[in-house]
Amino acid sequence: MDLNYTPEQEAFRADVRQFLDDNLPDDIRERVQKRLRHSKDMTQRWQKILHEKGWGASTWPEEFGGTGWSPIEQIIFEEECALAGAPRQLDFGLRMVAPVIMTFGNDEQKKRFLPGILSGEDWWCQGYSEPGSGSDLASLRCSAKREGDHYIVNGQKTWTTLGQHADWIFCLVRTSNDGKPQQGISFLLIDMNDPGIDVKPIIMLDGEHEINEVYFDNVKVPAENLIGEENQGWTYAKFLLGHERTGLANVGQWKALMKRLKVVANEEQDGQRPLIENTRFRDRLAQLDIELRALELTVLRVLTDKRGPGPQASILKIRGTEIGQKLFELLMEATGQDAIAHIPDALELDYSGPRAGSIDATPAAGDYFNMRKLSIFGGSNEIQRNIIAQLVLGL
Amino acid sequence: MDLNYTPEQEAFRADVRQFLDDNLPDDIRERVQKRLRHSKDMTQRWQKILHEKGWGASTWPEEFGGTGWSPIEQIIFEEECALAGAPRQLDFGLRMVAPVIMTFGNDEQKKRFLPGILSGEDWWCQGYSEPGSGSDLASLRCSAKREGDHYIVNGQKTWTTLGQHADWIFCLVRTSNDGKPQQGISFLLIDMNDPGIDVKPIIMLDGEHEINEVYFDNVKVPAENLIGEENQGWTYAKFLLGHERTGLANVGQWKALMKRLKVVANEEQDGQRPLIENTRFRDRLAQLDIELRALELTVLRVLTDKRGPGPQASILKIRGTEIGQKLFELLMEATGQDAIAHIPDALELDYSGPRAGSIDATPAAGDYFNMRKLSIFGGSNEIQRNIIAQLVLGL
Amino acid sequence: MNFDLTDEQQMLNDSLRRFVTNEYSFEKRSTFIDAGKGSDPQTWSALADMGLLAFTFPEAFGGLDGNAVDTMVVMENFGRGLVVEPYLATVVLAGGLIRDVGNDAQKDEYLTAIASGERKMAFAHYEPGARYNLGQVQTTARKDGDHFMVSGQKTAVIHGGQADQLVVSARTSGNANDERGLSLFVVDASAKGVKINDYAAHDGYRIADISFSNVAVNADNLLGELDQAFPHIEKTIDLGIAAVCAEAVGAMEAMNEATLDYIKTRKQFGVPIGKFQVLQHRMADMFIQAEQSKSMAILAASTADSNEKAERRNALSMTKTLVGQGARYVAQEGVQLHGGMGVTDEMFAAHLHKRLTTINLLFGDADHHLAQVSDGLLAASA
Amino acid sequence: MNFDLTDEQQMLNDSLRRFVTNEYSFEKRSTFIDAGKGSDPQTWSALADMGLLAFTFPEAFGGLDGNAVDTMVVMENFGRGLVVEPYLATVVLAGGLIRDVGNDAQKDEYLTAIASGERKMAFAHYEPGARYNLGQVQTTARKDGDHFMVSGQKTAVIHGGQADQLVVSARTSGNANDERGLSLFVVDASAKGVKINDYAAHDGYRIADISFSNVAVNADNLLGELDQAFPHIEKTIDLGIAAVCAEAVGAMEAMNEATLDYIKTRKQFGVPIGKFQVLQHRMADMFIQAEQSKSMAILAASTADSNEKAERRNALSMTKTLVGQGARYVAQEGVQLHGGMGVTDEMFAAHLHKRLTTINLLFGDADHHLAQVSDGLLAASA
Repeated sequence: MDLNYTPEQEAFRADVRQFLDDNLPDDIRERVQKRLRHSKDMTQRWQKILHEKGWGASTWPEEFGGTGWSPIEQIIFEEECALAGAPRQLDFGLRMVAPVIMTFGNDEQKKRFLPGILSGEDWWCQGYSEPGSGSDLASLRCSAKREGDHYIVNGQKTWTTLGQHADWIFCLVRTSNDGKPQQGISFLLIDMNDPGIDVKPIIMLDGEHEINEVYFDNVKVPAENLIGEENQGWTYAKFLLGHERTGLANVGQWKALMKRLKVVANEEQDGQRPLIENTRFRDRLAQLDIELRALELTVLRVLTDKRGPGPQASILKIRGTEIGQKLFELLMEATGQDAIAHIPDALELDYSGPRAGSIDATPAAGDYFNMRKLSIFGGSNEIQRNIIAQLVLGL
Repeated sequence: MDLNYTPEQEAFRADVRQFLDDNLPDDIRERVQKRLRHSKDMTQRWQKILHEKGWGASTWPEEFGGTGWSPIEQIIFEEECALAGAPRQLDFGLRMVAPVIMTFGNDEQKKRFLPGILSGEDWWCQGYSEPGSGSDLASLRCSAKREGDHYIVNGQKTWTTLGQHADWIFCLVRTSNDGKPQQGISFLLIDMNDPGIDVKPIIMLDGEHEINEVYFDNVKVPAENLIGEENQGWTYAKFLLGHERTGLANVGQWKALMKRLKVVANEEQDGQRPLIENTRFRDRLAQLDIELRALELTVLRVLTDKRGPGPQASILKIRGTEIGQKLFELLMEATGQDAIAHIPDALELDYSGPRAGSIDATPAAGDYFNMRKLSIFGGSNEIQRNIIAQLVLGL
Repeated sequence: MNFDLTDEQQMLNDSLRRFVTNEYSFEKRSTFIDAGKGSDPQTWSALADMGLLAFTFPEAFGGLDGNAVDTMVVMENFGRGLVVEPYLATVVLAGGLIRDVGNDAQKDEYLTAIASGERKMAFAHYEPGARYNLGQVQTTARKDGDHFMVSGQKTAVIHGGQADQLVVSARTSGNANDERGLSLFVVDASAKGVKINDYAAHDGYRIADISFSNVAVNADNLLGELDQAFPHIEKTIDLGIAAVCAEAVGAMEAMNEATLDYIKTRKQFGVPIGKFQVLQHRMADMFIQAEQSKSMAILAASTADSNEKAERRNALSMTKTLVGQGARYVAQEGVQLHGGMGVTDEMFAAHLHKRLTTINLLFGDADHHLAQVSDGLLAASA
Repeated sequence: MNFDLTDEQQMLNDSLRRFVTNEYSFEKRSTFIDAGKGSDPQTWSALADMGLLAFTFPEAFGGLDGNAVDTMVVMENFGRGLVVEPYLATVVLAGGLIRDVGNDAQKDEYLTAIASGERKMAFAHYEPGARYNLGQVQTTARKDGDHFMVSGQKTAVIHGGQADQLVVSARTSGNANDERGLSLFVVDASAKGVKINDYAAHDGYRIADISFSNVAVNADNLLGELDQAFPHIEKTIDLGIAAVCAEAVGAMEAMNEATLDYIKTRKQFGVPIGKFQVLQHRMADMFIQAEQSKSMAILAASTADSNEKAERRNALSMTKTLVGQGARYVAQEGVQLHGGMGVTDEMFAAHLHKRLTTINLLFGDADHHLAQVSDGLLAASA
């Protein structure tokens, strides 16, 4: 048992840090650190830079162009990226559809889709949820009927995060109504430029456009875009959900945010003293610091466990989202009444108009509101607790 | 809307306080205020004193020898009693079986049973729960078979609080197995001196003997001890549960305990300063003080509501028990490591041996452990939340 | 001891409930907000017509001598419908100050105009870096002949951008954190040297930062006695606390109704999600929080008019703590139980969430007021 | 970075798991406790035979140079079985101090005797009114020829009544709360002037208040350097914290297993109560709490031997906070989910509850340690 990183791991961390120092563009860093509005461009530019270094996919094996890093190296990389102010890479391609393609796709599909994900040229989004089928995913109805060498897709997807930018969508579609609802589902990749696809924005409670509804009206999808076997999509989806949960602990990002929060607590004034001298605020900061440390160690324990992350990963999703939400809550409360003003324009880098309070107040309430999604999306925390109860505890 | 007590109510409060000053025996007061072991004798002596004053039953109508007080007067009385260090009167007779007898019993039963309850001569206990039927009360199996002018009772009751002192037990018994489980239940009064009754102690986690198992082996009970109609006992039991919940808010006792806790926080030392100067401890005290104030006002709102306390009374049970448990938790944490020692003899008034820490430390941990029962007995808080969800919210 | 509304209050409550239900739909409210004016002329004049803007003013100036319980009735209904009119700013805060410390000439000028709906006002008190500390005022008013020259920065001025006049607190003597030495002035929003940054707020209100740069204010516009404003500021903030706590109770009840409705109809796994026991208990806890908050909002309203400072401030801090915590719980769980729908701007629940969240940040958050109660315990034990 | 036990630790773990399961049943434990001796001779000598009492001592004195991770393995198993032997007092606290600051003669005398099971010791440090403040020592040791005369009061001495010798902290210079000026002495429990009030503890342990009235202690019994004891006291308490946190993790896991077992078998309304979603989520949260606590107990064990004081104390305070909170949650919910059975002394869950509760009170409760972490943040920001 040794909770220190090895000298090799420390050297790796130094390399990553150096690379970030040298290559992370200032404007991107500034946007991230000031928690401004993200853009498609910044995500793609950064992915390109990483790709050129050979670090485009920290979680992929080398054979597909990934780094082949160990879980600990992946964590170090993520943490350093977050601390440096790098934008989060796009999960939908790199961590969601890609593992499915690698595991269940055919060689042709691997060759066709993985390079675009790695380079960031292809923007992916997820077509899982439908109106009326949220947590109860298997009840989905969006249909794909085989006609010759195509599927004809009709129906609607919703909660499609960043779908407005997407080139591709990976969808769960119903290819059969026989048997249990889970049995007739297939996993289909669809070109967002196909005729018959319509994307409509859903405005989040922070006023931002981040999620979408996607409508399919007789969309013709080549059968070669089917992953694995028809009607086996549920298996691939469950595989993917496992991958998603581990990532949702988000420790690197929360550590970066905690670091910023400590700075904010020193900068915000509470009358005659800095806020950090307010015992009540500081105690909540300390409590969260402790919980974050416990989460970090639990992530490391799970990732280095030779048995691999099982349904225990649900713990990480639950604690990761709870801690994230509390961090944003404290950031908001730290900036106090200044957080109340809503100045959408001030979320752009070139904004030079008036703002209420400090730069940290500008995104504070909006972020807090937005982050309520953490405990809802990606399998709500209620569903995660069901999973623990049923799969871990056998209840 | 006026949150002040009327001059008449204030005068009433002064009367009660004066009476307590003059009549509450010192030894009893001392036992209560030091949170020592209660005895049957002290409860009965105090009931006798109240009875002589005509205050034996603050919640009863005058026609049965009660005070006929308004809900507010009852609350004032309870609060003053608690603050003065009077022992809690025995609910099982006064507040549980008596309302059932008054409402559903016949004249003969009223004449026979109510006076003994009022004077405190008859000690009552409750025979509801059975092993295997806790929250699911209707599944009870203890049977009463009619044979001539008697019932023959066989079975077992459990969680019988203070049953070791009891002269009488009011029981839910099964008189029929037809229809729904609720339909074959009757409400029977049984003399604890009857042959065939065996009382066995259950030791609580604080090491004290407070609850019991009661076994019935062919116990012959006169049919005239049946309350109301055979097989209608469930109706009477539900009526009674409503009565029980309102009392469980316990605001008077919690206010007395809060008052003591503030004294303790001033007396216990935290190194160079009194504990009350410890911000973290004091904040928890303040939080609880606020919650208790909210509970008190909610009780007053419910009791003065012309529509009467409905299933909303479950709120009072939930918050009352939660706040009580937190009070005992803070009392324990206030005395710190001193609370760890377990000195059963020191719970008697004449104890003069060594004790760990202050007099407040002696009962602190035992009380905390014992009070875990609050959220379990009398319809667990889970059941109370079910009641709110179903009866109040219609879920 | 009774918790009943008077017949007049019951009538007020009923007519407001009708008004909010019939005249202030979620859709209408959105158009009012999108207009960006901080007040809808029709709504505001309807409120004036109902006598609402005068209710708490003295009879001599067109009012009904109403008290904080009346304000509670109003604000609870506003909370249910998330009414974003500048009632709190104009009537409760600025109007309350003029009522409490203004001279007859001032009352005659301002209260009458407020009552008729002609004039809107706001209270500019908090300053950058002061956080929730009421005595932390660095804005100065320097006497210059028959004028005061006001200079300084004010922040988080509720509906400051929509006010015709501002009541401004300024230091006329003493140091930055002294309670003594504060005075109040009525300042024209259009006066030279007044600069207003008017922002939309996340909750649909408007909020402003305002700077004063050598603004000349006529000595007649001094409100109350020189240097003696602090206790009145405290009391006004307490009236504001009682008002927003009542508003929070209305919004919590509305959130509970919306959520209950949602989980009764929304199906997952073939049953309404309200059949899941975990959601039932969560809903029960939301209900408990709202009931407890309501009890405390009544305490606040019943105490806010009192001049017994220690008792009043303690009751108000107790209330703001519990309501702040309850509002947070109900706001968070209400959205959570709405699932994905809860985080979209098209749902009423999302807007209730935002208003409940910002109420916690107004006039001191739950932590701030818990500390007040806690430190009060220490003072009481000394 | 790895979380694996060494092969030796795994063996230790396995044999202890077997021992606790096979030789330390709940019924046996009850008879040991009822005997009132604070230690069962057979159990104690079995532990000695397993080499457990020497594990963390230097090789030169019969030990295996074990570290706090070894102690973690031991205590976690003790926690699972609620072993009430004086291991913490004798080996971790008193033994640890002698190992860390004793001279060779002292080590030879005491460590060897502890290792063989012949001798039990305890650490008498906390004083009445000191609460959890480690520097608050008023017991004095006055030099008198080749003796020190020790006078004062010690409280909450774990297994103080069963110790042959006590390690006693006493002030040899400075004022009551000074960190400098503390020294450690080995004092015979049977020495003249030592008065021990030995109590049963709610958790099955024994705990004592001890007074020293002019107790003559030979200067040879000074442990470590005069006046320099404070950092060693801190470190010993940290080792104690790491030990009881590991014990708490074992007890939490045992509570979770017992509760899971109970709710899977206990039926209400015709189904196992474990089918109720509310209890399922509660059980999931208990599981999460135990897992988080385990992570922190590992951090504590990995840090407790360090001499980098600030980092070590911070890690230990973080751990004690989180484990204290987790223990409270699991203890309370474990009993609650057992329903009426949970509050009876016949259930193992009730005893797990009591031990988990008292662990929070040992060496500083969650509030105390949260304050340490919090004040550390302030220091770091200065």
